[in-house]
Amino acid sequence: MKSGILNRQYTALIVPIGVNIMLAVSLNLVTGFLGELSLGHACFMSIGAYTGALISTSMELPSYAEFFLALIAGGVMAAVFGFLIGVPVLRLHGDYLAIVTLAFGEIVKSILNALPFTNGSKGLSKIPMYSNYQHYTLVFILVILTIVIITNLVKSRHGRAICSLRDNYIASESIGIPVSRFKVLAFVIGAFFAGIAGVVYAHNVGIIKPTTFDYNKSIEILVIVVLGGMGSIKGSIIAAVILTVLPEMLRGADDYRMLLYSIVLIVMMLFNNSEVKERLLEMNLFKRHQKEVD
Amino acid sequence: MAMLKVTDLKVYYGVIQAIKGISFEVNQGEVIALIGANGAGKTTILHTVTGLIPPKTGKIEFEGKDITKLQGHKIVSLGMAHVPEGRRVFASLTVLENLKLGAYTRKDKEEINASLEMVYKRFPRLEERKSQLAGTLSGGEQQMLAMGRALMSKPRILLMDEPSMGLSPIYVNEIFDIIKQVSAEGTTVLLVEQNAKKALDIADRAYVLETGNIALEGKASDLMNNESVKKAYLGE
Amino acid sequence: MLTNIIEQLLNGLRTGSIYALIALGYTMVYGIAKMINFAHGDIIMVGAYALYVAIINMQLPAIPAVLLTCVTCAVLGVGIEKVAYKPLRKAPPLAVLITAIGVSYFLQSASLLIFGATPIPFKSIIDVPAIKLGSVTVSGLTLVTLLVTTVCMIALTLFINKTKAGSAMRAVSEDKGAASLMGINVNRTISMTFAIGSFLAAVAGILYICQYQSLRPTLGALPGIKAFVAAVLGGIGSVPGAMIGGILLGIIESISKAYISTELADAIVFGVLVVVLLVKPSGLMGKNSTEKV
Amino acid sequence: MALLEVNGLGISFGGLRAVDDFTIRIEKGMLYGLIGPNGAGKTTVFNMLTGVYRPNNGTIKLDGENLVGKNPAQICQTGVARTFQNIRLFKKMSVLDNVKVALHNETKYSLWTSMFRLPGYFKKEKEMDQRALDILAVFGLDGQAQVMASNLPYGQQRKLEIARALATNPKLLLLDEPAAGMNPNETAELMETIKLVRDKFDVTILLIEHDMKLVAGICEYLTVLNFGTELASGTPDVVLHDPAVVTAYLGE
Amino acid sequence: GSKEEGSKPAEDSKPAADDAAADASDADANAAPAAGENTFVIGGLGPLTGSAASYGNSVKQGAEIAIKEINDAGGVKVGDTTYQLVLNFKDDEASEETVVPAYQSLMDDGINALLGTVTSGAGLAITDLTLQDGILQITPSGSAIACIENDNAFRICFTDPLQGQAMAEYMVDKKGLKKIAVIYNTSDEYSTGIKDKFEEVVAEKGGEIVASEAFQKDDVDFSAQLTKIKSTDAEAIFVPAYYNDAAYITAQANDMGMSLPFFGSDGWDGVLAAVTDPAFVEGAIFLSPFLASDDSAKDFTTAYEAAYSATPDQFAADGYDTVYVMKAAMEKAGSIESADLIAAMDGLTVDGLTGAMTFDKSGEPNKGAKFIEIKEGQYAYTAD
Ligand SMILES: Nc1ncnc2c1ncn2[C@@H]1O[C@H](COP(=O)(O)OP(=O)(O)OP(=O)(O)O)[C@@H](O)[C@H]1O
Ligand SMILES: Nc1ncnc2c1ncn2[C@@H]1O[C@H](COP(=O)(O)OP(=O)(O)OP(=O)(O)O)[C@@H](O)[C@H]1O
Ligand SMILES: [Mg+2]
Ligand SMILES: [Mg+2]
Repeated sequence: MKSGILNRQYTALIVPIGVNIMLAVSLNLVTGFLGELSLGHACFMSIGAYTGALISTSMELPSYAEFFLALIAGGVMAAVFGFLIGVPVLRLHGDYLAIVTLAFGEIVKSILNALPFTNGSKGLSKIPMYSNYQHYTLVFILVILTIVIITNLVKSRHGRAICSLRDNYIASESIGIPVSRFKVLAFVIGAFFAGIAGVVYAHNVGIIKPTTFDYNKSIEILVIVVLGGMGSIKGSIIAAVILTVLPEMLRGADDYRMLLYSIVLIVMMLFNNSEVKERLLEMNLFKRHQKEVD
Repeated sequence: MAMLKVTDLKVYYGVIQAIKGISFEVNQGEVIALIGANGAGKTTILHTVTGLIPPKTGKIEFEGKDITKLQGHKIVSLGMAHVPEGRRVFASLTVLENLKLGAYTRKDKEEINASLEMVYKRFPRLEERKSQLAGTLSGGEQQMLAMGRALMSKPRILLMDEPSMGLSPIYVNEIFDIIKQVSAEGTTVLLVEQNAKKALDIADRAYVLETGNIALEGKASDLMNNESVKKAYLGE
Repeated sequence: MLTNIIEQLLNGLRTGSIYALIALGYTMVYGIAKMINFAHGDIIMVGAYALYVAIINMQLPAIPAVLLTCVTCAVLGVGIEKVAYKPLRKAPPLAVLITAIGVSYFLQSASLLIFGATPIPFKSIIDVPAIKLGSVTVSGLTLVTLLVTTVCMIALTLFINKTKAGSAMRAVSEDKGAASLMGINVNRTISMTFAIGSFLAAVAGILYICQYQSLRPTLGALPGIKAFVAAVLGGIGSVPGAMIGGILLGIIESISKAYISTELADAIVFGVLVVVLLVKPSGLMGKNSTEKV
Repeated sequence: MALLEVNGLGISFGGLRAVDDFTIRIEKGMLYGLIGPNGAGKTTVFNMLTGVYRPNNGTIKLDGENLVGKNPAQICQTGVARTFQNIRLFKKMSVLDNVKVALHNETKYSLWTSMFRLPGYFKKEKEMDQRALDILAVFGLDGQAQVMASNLPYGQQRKLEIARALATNPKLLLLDEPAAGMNPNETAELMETIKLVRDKFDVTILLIEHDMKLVAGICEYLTVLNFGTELASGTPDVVLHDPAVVTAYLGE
Repeated sequence: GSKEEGSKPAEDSKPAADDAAADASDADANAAPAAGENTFVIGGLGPLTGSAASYGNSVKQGAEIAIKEINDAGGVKVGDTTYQLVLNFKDDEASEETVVPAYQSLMDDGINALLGTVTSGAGLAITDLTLQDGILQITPSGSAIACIENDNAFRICFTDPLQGQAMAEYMVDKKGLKKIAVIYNTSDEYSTGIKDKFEEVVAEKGGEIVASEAFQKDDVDFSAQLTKIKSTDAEAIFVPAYYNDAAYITAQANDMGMSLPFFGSDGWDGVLAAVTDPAFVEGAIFLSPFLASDDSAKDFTTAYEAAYSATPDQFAADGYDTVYVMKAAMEKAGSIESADLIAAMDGLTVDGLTGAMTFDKSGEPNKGAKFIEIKEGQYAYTAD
């Protein structure tokens, strides 16, 4: 509790920031690198969260073993769902695919609401707090792992194949890239890390409900990815931090909080794509920018 | 007075300078050829003239009017047509709809129909395919459509970016005949061509572009006999 | 039993015709400006409040109030486009999507500040008697909504396909640069798209609150998403598709609530959507992509 | 046995018979030209050969292996690579990466190696870099390796597309109007490059082209397509003087 | 100024209070009120934005009325000190995620007791935190059982199952209804909580649930569910939901010409203001401990209407009562230390707007259920 520089309000944000980074980086793989708009990322998160929570609430293992198991199971289960969603992915793209991801998210939400062991709309509560701010080292490690693995992947032969699909899938096919396999792969890996993020989320908040993971949550993650820049992992990280902290910074504004938040969001998007920013980049940051593009 | 006058034009893509201070003129009734290697900046010049890219500095005048800062659609409605590089037909519209859009700035229904007949006569393939979606035309058919679409506006000046690209030899000849005809009917022509020989054949004057600068200019017949032009662009 | 089925179909038709109306405006902006306008649902909400202000606060008679509402929304739509979307013309489409989400939040929180969170009841301004067909009654409002939706659909189809302005819109949607080479004023065309789209949203907003008779700042969110789904189901950019998609969505929803499970109705509706798209990847009325290799 | 054997190939779009009863045999190592008027169906033939379109009838055999029914990626792995009439590069990727993607099936390492940078990663990546640079060098593009593909001028983009196709190590290379948009000098240079490619990479080449200088200059055998059917075929000096070809295609 | 022993915030429970006061002073002038001399800060948590915003706002406004009343009357006298009450209310968006930093920022600001949360879900996410901080927590309207499981937590409203039980008993025993249809919100734990118990008790009593129809958050069209019920032989419809849902349901039932009697849960309070025609809800009966038009609530209603130009609903009354319960606890404890306040809650009796309630260790407010019937467009307590 004696957290030094940070007060309690901001200490409470450490884990949510980590969760959002994991979510944004994993969604970036699908949206930024594969180039497919996904409106169902929260669905994978919910699969992970529920799987993890069911494990840690029903088992009697030492806490670290239990949490480790929850993480793996949550990630794997989400990846399995990523694979299932991958099937329509083979036939669809663009906005049609986006709507299917949204549909899957809503279907999973409805089913979680109806299954007997997920406790309906009351959700699961009393989930042990294995990943709250007192265990931020653990969360930190998971976040770093996510970032490193996805960054590595993107800069490999598999990652290049994924990026090529974004740029021109007809050309990708023509040079022998098994298009379907890589589309599914991106979804599966993205889902896996979203699942892990879900497990961390569940064990930080202690209660999960189906409504937490509706399309608004997916859109929140998407906002982070796009604001940070599609295909920029560094951008996702920075945007995750900004967008998690911002609402809390606006607390003082009371009634005007959401209004200000929306204005800041619009202004940031406009600035991000404006000539002013281009000028700034041209002036001194040009070299670095160029690297990012490559 | 020159019909189209470009003075000290400089154009940038981000930090890359594509056009490095170019001046040229096109007079009423002339056919002007613009030739140069890949990436010399020919397309960029045409795009700047019709307002698709804003210039950094310089002045563009059309019939005495400063059009440098004018929006693209206003420039076009002054009587300029542009056959863009890469054809850029409206893929999900039919051939006929594409042609009608070419006449967007015109109001006279009768005359539009007359123009349509004229285009069909020049490119019978377009009439055969008038209800096919433009995106499914073959490359050469699309090129004809782009050309026909530009003619539909009855321009006073016609800017063409590699109109012969992707056309079969028979149609290449056809296209140059059409350019000659159009010119004979009083339309001024600014022609960008890789096929420098054919272009110089029909042009009155020409400019040779090298990496954003004008390297040579003069009467087409003179340039045709210029040794360096022969070597660099005519493949002799 | 048969009466029951017919009644449930009519229920579906009622919600469906509202989805359809919203989807028309959605598909309009979506097909032409090539952006998912997440704020469309919130323009419906603004329309609903505008009507409320016109009728209750300004005491206007119904027709001027409706006109005022439509004009307000059209102006708002154009304004939003100018301020929030136009600067992003060259940005990737997803950037505009996010700005649209920002605009949606903005409109919701602004109306929360102005009108408060408590739902405001509002009495329908449309009073058309119900029609009795044998043992079933069709409410007057459903008929009006269907009629309005059909008229809008036909008008919009004719406008887009048969008029010069319509083909200019389609040209702009494909290639703004080439469109400007035709002498088309790209900015004005896009403004017009938003004006029409928002006008349709206003109409939808009016019928929506006449139907459901209650106002709150978040009222546009769910219909907005449903309309998006309907537009995709029908085929992006296809006007008749939007109408069919909307009505179908309403009917599937009501049938699955009635005969399968109210609890899983959403899952079923979305399941049907997924299946339809798997069978017909470009929606019911969507054109297959015209990209030629 | 010929490398490519196509028999009775045909396809329709709606009511339009775009290609009808198309038959061709290409021997290994040949430089073969496919010419014909606009809209004759040349690109469509390429699309059928590479699995983009599925023919309504006919057979395609590469080295005796059937290609009909395979998807484009499988066909590429069987040994057919192509370029496109309207250039299709990975625009947001660097020139080097454009070629490295195409090495996907040539130099392999596992997904785990990718994610965790296991030792094999650096070695294989280095190999790929080297191979890609070698190919780029043939086209004089090695100096531009780090440039984003969309920033290349048109002519170089065409070359990059050929380089990318070659990186898949094809037996048969299909080029759709490689000289379009090039001036005579550039075309002459391209002709040299194509010949060089054929010899150096040991591929068979089938190309579509409207530039008769190129066609006459490098093609060893020609087939002329008109309205989807074969009009003539033979060596260039015969075909290009065939009166039917002259009226339908060459003019004058 | 000197601080008296008893008035010092509990050292262990609010270690950050002093730092927070310092923090607050270098923030801008309008920053949240801090714990300080002779003020007792009540932290509030509830949704002020989003689709549940109306509940949070009602609670906040009700609490503000109470605080103004108390302060105007001189404040709360604890021992020798008189405290002015201050409300520091933060938006939790009814989200389990947002509520945590919101709560922590309250603790940064420094609070003496917590009024909240308004919704159950968010409340569950902070129960352990408030327990660790050892602070008195009273939720005005968090009705899930688990909200007050910890020793430091109490509530003003009924629990969900209790309501379900009370309504089942009322409908079956008092009204003699045997065949009942239910419409509930499947995505809301309040609604499902009541419905589960209700159906259980009805069955025990020999009644029959002839239809149990779900709807989702933000749904506005209930015609499919109603049509389904129409084709059963239901004698009444029970709708455990909030008043805005009830308004849609009753209006649409009316449209369809249905005349079955409606019964509701306490969320129905406010339904009259939400329908366009009171006839839609005529005869409906719901459980509510609060009635704005009742004589007992007259002063409150007048003050509330003057301040917010709206009729107070049950949430507002809950908020109001929460403040008075806190006041009573302070006075009884004779101290404002959290531990003392919590201890004082046991056995505390307060006669509030929502009825006379007595607290015990469990945290539940033992109070009688009252039923309201809508008659001639007015709410009225039922005779029984
Ligand atoms: N959108 C762009 N972004 C960055 N650089 C560009 C862009 N378009 C063109 N360039 C660069 O500007 C220069 C001039 O290009 P331009 O297209 O005008 O040449 P061109 O003479 O028309 O060549 P070509 O014969 O290939 O059509 C080239 O170096 C090109 O790489
Ligand atoms: N997907 C399609 N739908 C409809 N028609 C098509 C389609 N693809 C091609 N066509 C038509 O088939 C014919 C052959 O087209 P193709 O592209 O093969 O011609 P091409 O010989 O390559 O011509 P060019 O030299 O002009 O590129 C054309 O008339 C074209 O309009
Ligand atoms: Mg060019
Ligand atoms: Mg072709």
